[in-house]
Amino acid sequence: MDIGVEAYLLVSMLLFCIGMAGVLVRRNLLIVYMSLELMLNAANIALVALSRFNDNLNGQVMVFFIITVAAAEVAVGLALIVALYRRHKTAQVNELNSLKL
Amino acid sequence: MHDLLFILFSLLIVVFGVLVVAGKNPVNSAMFLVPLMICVGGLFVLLGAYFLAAIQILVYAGAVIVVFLFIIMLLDMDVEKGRRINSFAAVAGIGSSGATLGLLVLALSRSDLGAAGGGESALQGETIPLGKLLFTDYVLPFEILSVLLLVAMVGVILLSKKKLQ
Amino acid sequence: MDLHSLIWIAFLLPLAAAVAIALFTRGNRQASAGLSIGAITLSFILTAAYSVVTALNQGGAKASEITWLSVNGSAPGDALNIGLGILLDPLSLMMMMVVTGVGMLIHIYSRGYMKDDPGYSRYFACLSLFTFSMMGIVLATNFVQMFIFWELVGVSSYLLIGFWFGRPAAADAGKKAFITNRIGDFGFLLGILLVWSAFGEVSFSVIADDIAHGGNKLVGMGKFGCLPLATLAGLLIFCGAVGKSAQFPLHVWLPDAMEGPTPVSALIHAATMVAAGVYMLCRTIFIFDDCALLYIAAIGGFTALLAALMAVQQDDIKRILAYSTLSQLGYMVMAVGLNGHGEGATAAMYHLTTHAGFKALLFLGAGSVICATHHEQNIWRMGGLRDRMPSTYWTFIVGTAALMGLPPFSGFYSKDSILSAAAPWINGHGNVILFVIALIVAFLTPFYMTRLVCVAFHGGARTDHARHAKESPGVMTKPLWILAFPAVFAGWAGIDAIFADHFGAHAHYDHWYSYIVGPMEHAPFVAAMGTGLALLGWYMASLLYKDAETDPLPEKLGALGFVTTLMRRRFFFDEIYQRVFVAAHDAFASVANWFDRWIIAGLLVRGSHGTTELVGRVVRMLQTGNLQTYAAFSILGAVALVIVFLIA
Amino acid sequence: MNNLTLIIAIPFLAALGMLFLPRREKDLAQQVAMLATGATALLAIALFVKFETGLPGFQFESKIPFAKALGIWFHFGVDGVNVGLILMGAIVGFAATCVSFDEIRDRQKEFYILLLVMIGGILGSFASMDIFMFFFFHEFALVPTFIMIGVWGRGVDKNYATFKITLYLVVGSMISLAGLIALYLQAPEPRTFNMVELAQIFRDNPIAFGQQNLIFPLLMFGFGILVSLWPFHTWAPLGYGSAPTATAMMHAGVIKKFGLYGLIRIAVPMCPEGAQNWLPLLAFLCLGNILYCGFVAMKQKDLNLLIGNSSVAHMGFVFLGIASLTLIGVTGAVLVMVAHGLLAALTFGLSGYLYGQTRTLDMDRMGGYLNQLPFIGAAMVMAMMAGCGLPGFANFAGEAMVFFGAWKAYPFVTTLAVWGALVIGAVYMLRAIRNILHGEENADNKVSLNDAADWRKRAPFALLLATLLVFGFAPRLLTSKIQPSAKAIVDAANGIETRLVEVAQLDAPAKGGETDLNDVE
Amino acid sequence: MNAGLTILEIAVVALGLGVMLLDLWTPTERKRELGLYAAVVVLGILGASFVLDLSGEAFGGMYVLDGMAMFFKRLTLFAMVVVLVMSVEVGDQLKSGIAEYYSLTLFAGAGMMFAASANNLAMLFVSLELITVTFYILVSAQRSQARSLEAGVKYLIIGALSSAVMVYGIALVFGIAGDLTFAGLAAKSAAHSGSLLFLLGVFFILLGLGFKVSSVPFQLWAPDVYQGGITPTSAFLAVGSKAAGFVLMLRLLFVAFPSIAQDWATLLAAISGITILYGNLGAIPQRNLKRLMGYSSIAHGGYLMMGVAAVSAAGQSATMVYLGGYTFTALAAFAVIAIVAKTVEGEDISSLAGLHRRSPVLALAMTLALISLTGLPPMAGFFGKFMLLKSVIHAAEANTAYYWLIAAAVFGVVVSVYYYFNVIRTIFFVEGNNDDAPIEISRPLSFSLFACVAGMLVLGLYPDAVVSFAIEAVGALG
Repeated sequence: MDIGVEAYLLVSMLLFCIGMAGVLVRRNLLIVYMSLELMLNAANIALVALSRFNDNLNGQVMVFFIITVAAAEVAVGLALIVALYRRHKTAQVNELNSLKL
Repeated sequence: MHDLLFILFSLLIVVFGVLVVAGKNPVNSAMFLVPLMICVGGLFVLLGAYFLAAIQILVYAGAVIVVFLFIIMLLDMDVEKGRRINSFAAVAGIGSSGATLGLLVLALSRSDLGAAGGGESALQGETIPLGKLLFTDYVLPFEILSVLLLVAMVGVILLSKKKLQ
Repeated sequence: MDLHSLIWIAFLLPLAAAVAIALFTRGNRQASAGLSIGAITLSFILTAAYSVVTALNQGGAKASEITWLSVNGSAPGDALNIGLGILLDPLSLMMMMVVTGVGMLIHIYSRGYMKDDPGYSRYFACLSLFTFSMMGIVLATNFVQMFIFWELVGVSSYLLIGFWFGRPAAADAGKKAFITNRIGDFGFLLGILLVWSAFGEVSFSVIADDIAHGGNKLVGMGKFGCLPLATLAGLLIFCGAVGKSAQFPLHVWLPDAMEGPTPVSALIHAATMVAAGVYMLCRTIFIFDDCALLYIAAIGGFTALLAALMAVQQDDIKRILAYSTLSQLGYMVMAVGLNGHGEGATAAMYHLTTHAGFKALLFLGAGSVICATHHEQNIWRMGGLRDRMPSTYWTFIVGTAALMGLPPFSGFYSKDSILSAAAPWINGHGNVILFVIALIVAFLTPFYMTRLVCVAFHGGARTDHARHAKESPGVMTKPLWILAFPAVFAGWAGIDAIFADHFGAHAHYDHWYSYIVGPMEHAPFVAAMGTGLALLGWYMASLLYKDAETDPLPEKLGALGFVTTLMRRRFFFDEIYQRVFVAAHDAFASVANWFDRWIIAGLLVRGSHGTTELVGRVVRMLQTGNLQTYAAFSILGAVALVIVFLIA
Repeated sequence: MNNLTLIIAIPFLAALGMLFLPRREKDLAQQVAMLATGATALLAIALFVKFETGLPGFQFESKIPFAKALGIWFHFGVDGVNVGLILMGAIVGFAATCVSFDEIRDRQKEFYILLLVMIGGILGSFASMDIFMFFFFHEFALVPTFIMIGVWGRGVDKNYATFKITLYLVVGSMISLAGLIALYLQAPEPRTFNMVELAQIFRDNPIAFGQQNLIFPLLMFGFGILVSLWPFHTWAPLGYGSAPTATAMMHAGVIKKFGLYGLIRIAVPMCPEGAQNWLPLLAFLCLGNILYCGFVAMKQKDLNLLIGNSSVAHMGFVFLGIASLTLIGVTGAVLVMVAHGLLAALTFGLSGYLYGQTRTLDMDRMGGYLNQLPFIGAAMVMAMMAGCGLPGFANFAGEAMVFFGAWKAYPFVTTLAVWGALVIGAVYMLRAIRNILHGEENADNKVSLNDAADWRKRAPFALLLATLLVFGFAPRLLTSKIQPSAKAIVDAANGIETRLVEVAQLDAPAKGGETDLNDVE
Repeated sequence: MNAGLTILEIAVVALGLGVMLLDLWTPTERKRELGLYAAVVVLGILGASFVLDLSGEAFGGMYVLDGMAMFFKRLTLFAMVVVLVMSVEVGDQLKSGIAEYYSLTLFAGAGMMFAASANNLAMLFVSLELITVTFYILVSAQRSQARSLEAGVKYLIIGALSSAVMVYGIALVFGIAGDLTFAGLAAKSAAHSGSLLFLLGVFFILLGLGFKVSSVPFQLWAPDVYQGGITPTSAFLAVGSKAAGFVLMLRLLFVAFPSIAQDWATLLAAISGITILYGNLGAIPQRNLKRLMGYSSIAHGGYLMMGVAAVSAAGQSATMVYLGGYTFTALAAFAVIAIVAKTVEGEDISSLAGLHRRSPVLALAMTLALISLTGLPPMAGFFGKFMLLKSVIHAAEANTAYYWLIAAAVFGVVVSVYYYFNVIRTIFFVEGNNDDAPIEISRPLSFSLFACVAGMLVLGLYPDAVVSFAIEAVGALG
């Protein structure tokens, strides 16, 4: 069995879509946020695999940036969720619907 | 060996991914996230990206998930109230992500990436060239990231400090 | 300064007077009257002077024009040149004399008749405007100019008929007159368009020359339905005359128009406006082919008969005169239709001229009566005025005699020439049926006039107003006396010779006395018939109406009494028109209004507006407020875009 | 700054200056506006007089760049077609300013600013030799219209009317804008919006028929909506009925002529083949205006709705004149445009005056006003008579020319149009006179009215009437100016027809009969 | 390396840091003034951008400073000035730290300026993330208000989702083409334009940018976030974030993937058309001013997409010019909303009732802004729409799909008249039932308003210079 770049991509795609399903389906904001991390990680896997496939390091640099950005996003996002929870006493997506129509 | 490890990591990633998404409460999800991140790191190792593997594990497993757990504990929320999902969201969400997956796989199947990967690559132990690249060609985005991190810091303070002016 | 400048001045003077009154002398009654009367008097004098001088010089037709509109495109036929000008020939000069002469007397008469009216200045301004418009028709050099003044006559008659606009009847009558005229003008304008499209010209002289030298270009242009365009053009132009001269079927406005002040009735319905139709036919006689002329004659004859019948049973003194006018106009139109080699037109113009005089006389006389009886117009509420108003009575009798066609009054001569034109054995274009109709009318006319005179002037006074009637002042009676002269003598002046000359007809004047006895000489049978029937009518009416208190005719006719109802109710034309034409327009209007309000403005406009707004509200439903829904919609949308645009 | 640029600039400058006028000085705003529009009107008269008759080209040209890269310039000039429109617009603008004195007693400053913008805009539009600017300036009127009707308008439907008129105008403008842009894109690079150059380009290299056939209807319907072409007309009576007098005067009188001007100036000469293909439809639709709207007018109880519908009906004559594609018809159409502009302003001004006196325009509640209102009543009679095409007023000359022009191409349409002009028009106009001025006073609604007494109140009406009469008695003052310019337009529009005929003759030489058409070239 | 080219961004970032430092020594009651000083400095930087002769590439082609970049940087700088002044005005609503708000605004602005010069996918990603992450905070900055937080979370999740999608797209593009630089991609994209995976990658990146410009299908967040966020933030989102999205879109499509852009004309036209319809139709029933502006911003995103969809130099320059006009217009509208909302305590359209009496200046500014948003002369919006329409009509000669876009655009304008004029109606026709007290406007804000109105008018009445500049800038794009 020859593991090619397609296999890596397939895994990353699966992870991407699992994460997407989490974002779309789960009601808990924290889990939604974790699912978003899954999606970013899926991209990371793809980038590293393709970086190797393409024989250059630019993809890995990109992954480095993504990890950093993800960290920053997590920090801000979680702070926001905390602030929300403090006011709303909830972190449920479906209860955030005062702005609509 | 490489193949075996790949299959192992991949299976684990998918399984843990599903578990994260399907986790009963945030704590469970966060806990499943840890091995997932490690497995992703494992894949990085398999691909020869040792530096990134280290960062992956350090940042995600070490920092991000810890913060998640922190927050979960802080907020003291464990079980989702009511139904975890509603049926419409489930259908729409799973449907759309399934459709996306379908598209991606279709695209993948149509592409001819060849079988280049897996073999010996010139990129072995690439930490030093990666560092060079980061501080030469990519120094500008790197610096911008520093601003971004600063923004994140400021933002977190702004959003969570107790005292309001 | 050329001599014809005199006519320009005569032409423009009334306009100047109207403008001056409107702008400057509204407050000054005497000045207004003075301006108006002065203008028309001067016009009359200038016209007369010019006529005398040119007659001395034996001048032929003269024209003087300014360009009113001129467009010349590069495509063939894309050219329109319209002048405004004066065309001077015996026809127009005679007509000018009639218009200004009779008009002048009516102006003067109005000073007395209208003296207490608050709208005195306005009255004279309108009168001057009317005179100006009428002169424009008479002097027109081309179809469009004629149409322009045609319209102006229409509007100034509207203003005059509706002069007492506060009275609903008067206001309605003005409106009716104008709109009915407009219907005729509709045909007139179409006729002009048709003629223009054939000849590329609108000038009378150019078209007449064209026809004289190259034949009628309309003949080659095909047919509309079964009517050849040449005939159609003639009939359309005739429509204008039908409207103005109140021929059947557009005759309905004229009796109503009696709501105007009586001098106006005299002016409009005797000398000018209604005569304009006949004048126009004579002016444009070259355009009518035989077929069109036949139609014209038929319409004229029918109108003459119809109106005479209606006149028999009217009670309003002015309406009787109005129907009589209608009837006489029908006569004239019939004569034009029987033109032949100019005999018909000659007869028509001749009758027009004499009729203008004596009909004005009759109207003014009626006005005098009305004035004296405190605006009483019903003849059955008068009576015995003979003794109290001698001047009016005697002049009225003269006018009546002329209208009856009794020799040697002027009416006899002109009517005789019409009868001769209708008699097929004299005029090759004559027509037996029309001749018979003409004879019947010749009998009916004296009948209803005698009825009028008997009831209104003879017998005893039936009301207090009639009992206390006084003779009118001199300013009113003098014009009556003046008008009585032509009523008597106009037949002896050989006026028809002038027209005959113009139309190229043969005039039967061999001796100096043939002016007086001409009719008996060249067509004694016709003359005798006419005279005999006139006498018969007079006799029967005077038998019937002597000392009558109510109209005995319905009883006398017995089983045929319903005929009198028909006559009295004017054969229900107003009602029919009301039901058919007015109602049709009204129905169209209602449908259009409904459609406008409910279909276009409602269904389509409000509908599309509502639909858009509804779609807006539906679109907004996507905005559920749930961020996962947003995310799902976004992803689904993206997938859809990919499937549609990237894969398909 | 030449005479023409001053005409356009003065209203805008006055509006700008008025922004800084103190709010307390209520009447000052009107005086400034009167001064500005008066100066504009005088300059327009001077322009009209100084205009050299008989020359086909543009005079008084001036240009300032707007966006050179796209070939857009502030480019003004007058030729025979628009010189009359500018005169008419300036006079109506002055009259509209005058009549507003009594009516607008609140927020004068804003009102006159908007009015001046409206006037300046439409004059700029007429004077523009640049297609973009032509459109650009026209749109200046849109927002003022909206605000003026909304704030100073009247009637229960005011709100609906404001939106309806605005939306219709935007629909029309957008469609015509699309058409104009499409037209502009047909020219080769470097492109220009200069209408003279474009006309030249399209004469030398006609647009492909397929494109013309697409562009022309865009322009025809776009402009048509702006001119209330049937069946897109319902905004007009409603909007005018609700508008303050000055707005109705400007809009019905002047601004509406934009679309017609555009058809004559741009659509017909630049898309001749498209025009040949589509104008028969326009000729048919114009009956909708003339007959249908005439019928609708007959049914109206409200004077403003009657006038509004009649104004829509009159547009039909212009459409017919344009559709005829003859010099007579087009010249007549321009004449009708000028005449109707003056007339519409006059009638709306008078009805505004009447409304100011009676506070109602319901004709069932009026009657016998002529006694109390000799001047206004007389003016109204004259206006109504002009409205039903009485000779002596400029309308007659124009309409008659339209009939002459259209007769050969569309005899049946013309027949019905003549009926509409002579009979239907007379029916509703006389009905208005009968109900308002004639007859007895309405017993339920006795009012005491004040006639226009001083010169200030009479001047606008007298001015409009005088202009109508001058052009009615001497239409040549206008037609001799219009003719050379219109000739170029008509020839451009018919050029293709000539060519087609020639081709047909080449194809079938046996048919030698109709050689007359060869003279055209 | 030529790092000096980034002087403008460096200055802005330094200013942000400086504000944060100054905050430490500034007494609480005077902290609001910091924003004014910052605005003045930004104005100075804006001025400097005209004085300094900056152009060229830096960081190995990572950063490019051409006419288009400069154009957008100036727009951003101007927007920052107005936003800062606005936030000074509404400062009392920002209880959690006004100085931080200022500096975050500056950082976000810096991100936009970097984005304007991005010439590499990494750079694109990083600068976009700088903007997005900063906006997470800016949107929820008014954290005493529940709706601000709600808006923040919505922006966060949808933004993160779109980032993830975009990142995945970058991964795919990189994987197929093996390059992150736009120049490199340009060379290779034609060869890969048949690869579905590559196309999906490009499409995913486009989706990420679509989120920024609130175009279909990532448009649904906009109304909620505009409504929930504090007014200066909404303004900055509407103007700056959209501008950054469009400059990146232009560069990406026309520098990196020119051949794909050609193929995608119909797709882009569809996105544009649907966005226009969605924004305009959705705006009809709105009563909340800021929500209305949210929908309107979607609609304008659609209009701006028209220029992109035209796939021509004319279209690109039209987008630029339109964006310039939109910047002035939206800023003016939001500034008026900010002031009015402050005095009347409400963001409903009815809060504008009687504005013409309370403040004729605001009424005039708002009316002009609404006219410009509608796209009527003589305002900037008209000229922009004209150029857009022109480019699309030109394109329609080759591709009939554009006719639908034209129809949608025309329909959109008509619909927009309906709801924008409803606001004008409220300003002028409806008498407010609240007091008629005149509204005070601070000098800096009136200056900003004046600048915005002047900008709208200049672009509408004398756009010669801007048009030439835009055409030249687009010409350099290749």
